[in-house]
Amino acid sequence: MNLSNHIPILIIAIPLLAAFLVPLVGRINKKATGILTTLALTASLILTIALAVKILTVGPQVYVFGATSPSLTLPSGLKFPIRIMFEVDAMGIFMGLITAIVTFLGAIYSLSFMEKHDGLDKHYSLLLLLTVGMFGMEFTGDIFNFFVFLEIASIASVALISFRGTDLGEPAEAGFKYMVVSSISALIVLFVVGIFYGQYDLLNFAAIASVMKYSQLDKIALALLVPVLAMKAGAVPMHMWTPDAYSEAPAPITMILVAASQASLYALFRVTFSLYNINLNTLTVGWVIIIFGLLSMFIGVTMAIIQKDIKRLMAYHAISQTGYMLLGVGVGLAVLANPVALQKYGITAMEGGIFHIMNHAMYKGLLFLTAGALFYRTGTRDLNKMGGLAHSMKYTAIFFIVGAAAIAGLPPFNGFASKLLIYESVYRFNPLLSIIAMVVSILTLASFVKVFHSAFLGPKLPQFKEVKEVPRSMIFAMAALSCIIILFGLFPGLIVKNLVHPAVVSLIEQFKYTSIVLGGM
Amino acid sequence: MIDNFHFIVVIIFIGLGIYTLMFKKNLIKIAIGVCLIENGANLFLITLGYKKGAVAPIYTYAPSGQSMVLPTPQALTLTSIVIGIATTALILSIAMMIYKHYGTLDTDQVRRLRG
Amino acid sequence: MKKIIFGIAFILFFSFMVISALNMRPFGEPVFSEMDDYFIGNAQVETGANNVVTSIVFDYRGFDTLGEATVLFTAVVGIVALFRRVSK
Amino acid sequence: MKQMSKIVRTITNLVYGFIIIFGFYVIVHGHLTPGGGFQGGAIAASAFALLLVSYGSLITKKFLKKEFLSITENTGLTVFIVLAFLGLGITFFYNFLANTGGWFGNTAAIGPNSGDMNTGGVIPLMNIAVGLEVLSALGVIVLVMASGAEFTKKKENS
Repeated sequence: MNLSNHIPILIIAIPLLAAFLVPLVGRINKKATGILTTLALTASLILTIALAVKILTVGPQVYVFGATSPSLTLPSGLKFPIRIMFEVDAMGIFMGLITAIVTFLGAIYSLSFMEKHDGLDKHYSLLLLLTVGMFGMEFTGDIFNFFVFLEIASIASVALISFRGTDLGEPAEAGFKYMVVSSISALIVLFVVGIFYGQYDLLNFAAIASVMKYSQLDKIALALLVPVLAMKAGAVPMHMWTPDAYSEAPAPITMILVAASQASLYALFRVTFSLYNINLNTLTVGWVIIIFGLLSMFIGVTMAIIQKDIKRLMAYHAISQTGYMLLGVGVGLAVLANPVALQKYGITAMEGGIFHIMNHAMYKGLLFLTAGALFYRTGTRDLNKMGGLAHSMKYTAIFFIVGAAAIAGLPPFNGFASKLLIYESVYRFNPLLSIIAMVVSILTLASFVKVFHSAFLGPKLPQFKEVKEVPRSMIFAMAALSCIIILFGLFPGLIVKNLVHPAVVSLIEQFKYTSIVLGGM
Repeated sequence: MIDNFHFIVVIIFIGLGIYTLMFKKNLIKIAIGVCLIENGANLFLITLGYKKGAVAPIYTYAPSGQSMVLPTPQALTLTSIVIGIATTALILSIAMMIYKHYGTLDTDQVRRLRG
Repeated sequence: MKKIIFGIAFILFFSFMVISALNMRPFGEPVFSEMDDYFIGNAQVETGANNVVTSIVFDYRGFDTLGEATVLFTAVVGIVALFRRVSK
Repeated sequence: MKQMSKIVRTITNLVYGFIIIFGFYVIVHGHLTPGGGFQGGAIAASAFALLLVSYGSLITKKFLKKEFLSITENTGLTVFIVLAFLGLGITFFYNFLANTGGWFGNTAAIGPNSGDMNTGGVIPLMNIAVGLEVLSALGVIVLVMASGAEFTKKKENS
């Protein structure tokens, strides 16, 4: 038994087993649940890194469930796969790394942050299940399996968002909205599964991509999938759930929710690039995604400026930053059919967009964690009631500066690296888009300067005299994210070359994706 | 057209569900709308599996020589029905929680989160 | 205003769906059925179960079933967490 | 919920055992006849719903404990995933018992046959595990939501 072949499933199965055991353990000892969760997520993080090393050196990995060998995709005498399989390529593992880091730090942050709540075993169990759902969405190579994991992730997120709904009305309201949105999108995905199954009698992404006829039905399937997945990712015309859900969830969960909506973004890219690729009218679909991106950037940031609630403000910024990713990848998609333009600036734009996914998960996670730290000590999220907190919460203030500088795209931090890639490549595609992106960036900076001013600066307020620095586990989580942000900001070339570029290539080259499963045809 | 009548029924289900979600103001009705879409999707999958004149894909006491209907949609539908139960149960409990806090099920009044 | 936008979106969506229904293959006559023929022909040999649907649910697509059981578990945990004070 | 009339309660007493037994029949014969873990579990859980409707949630809670059901639910799921793990020598979810001659390991007669209980490999075991899980999960959902409804009604009346 060679364990190294089984890494893809172990990444998912360990948190899943832990999620089933946590309620049992919680009956014996409440404290042990948090430790068990952290251990499971640590194992998952280590395995993800090991898998990433393996994929980037050896090549994409498949894992076929229930076959006589993990890599036996086609049983003898058949042209198409019949079993469920995981198909992890450079893009999948890129998202997997984000998920692993974010959930691990979220669990550590929860150790102190959720201490006072009751029902801790349920919280940790749901956190593990959300992790499982996200990993599954990113790794799976089967479209129905994708639907199942989408449902796991959305039900777990709904339960976590409305976790405080026992005492308060707002979390329940936010949870209801998110539940309706995510069930619609999941059911439309199910309908599309039916369309594909009815036409080709296949359920595997790669196999469907290889026999795709681009008939009327396939176009309708795309027209249904793109808005639905964009809705789950929080792009603007369908963004109504995002601020509510992000602001009402507990802070560590919000950080994970950001990564969860990026898993939907990943699915959107996977569908447009790996399933349809060059044969669809890429210019039109690319422009649709670019327009989603532009609207998200602009409306997100303008709505953010007028917010009083710190987490709502950050949630609107999250929408606005999602726009950058859509813009970068949309430009790449628009020029996909044009090899010259693709080489010239298309790949760079996509590198910017994909790199921004990771950067955004890190700095937005950090910002939500600092907002959570403020809430943990002051008990309020209203910016007008805060002030002078830099005196008593020095570390939190420093972490906030790091995060705010990164989101605004200031030079030594990671936001700058990816935004620069987007600006320079998008400028060559269409200068106007690049200018809008820069304006949005400036507005973001202005907004965060305002937040910093009203929350941290000023004289010490009498009602916050008792405020201390937050406990150690919360500081650890925030410090780890800050380190990642600064490291990525200092060595962006290294990351782009080793992590992001393979991911972009694996998206663009559809043949590579299908030939992993179907063999070199 | 008449051959595809079964698919039209599916579309009517899904369309009614979407209509309910868009234009109805009651949380319970919204839950019903989600259920309608879900039933439509399940019905769609199960109609895809039908083959004319075929029997259920179970070999115990099966009539010999008969062709069998496609088994995969049945498995998929089973999965999605259970997922549907879970979704509906959660959506209804959240509606109960909202009723507990707000004292109403009208979406126009359940609006503390705005802006 | 909102109603008009919703109405247009609804009509657009509905017409999409109707087009897709009309374009679907005829009812009851699957064009391709390679995967399902494999299941019907080989399920008994490979898994030993007479019920082909069960052998798909628990063997060929067993991972989906694990996911589905997980969804049910998630919903139960979520509901119990939501009613945690009330049910005591 | 108040309890219903004596007729309903008597019929419930007569019937609910049979419903549960029928549920278990469907679970155990899942690999031979129509049905399986989910369907059987749902049938058996309908007996709980029947109890709840006829006796009301206050009385039902006395002999149907939520804690016990949660434990069986977790156990069922853990057994299920452990069965999947046991195939890990080859692959996750590998059917390691089928056609081995041991437990549930007989080879099935090909083509239409009368059915042999002792076939199917891990499928019957997984059916039982999932059946247990679904039975108790639905039971917990029904119980918890019923007691939640009790609370809401109290608030409505006050």
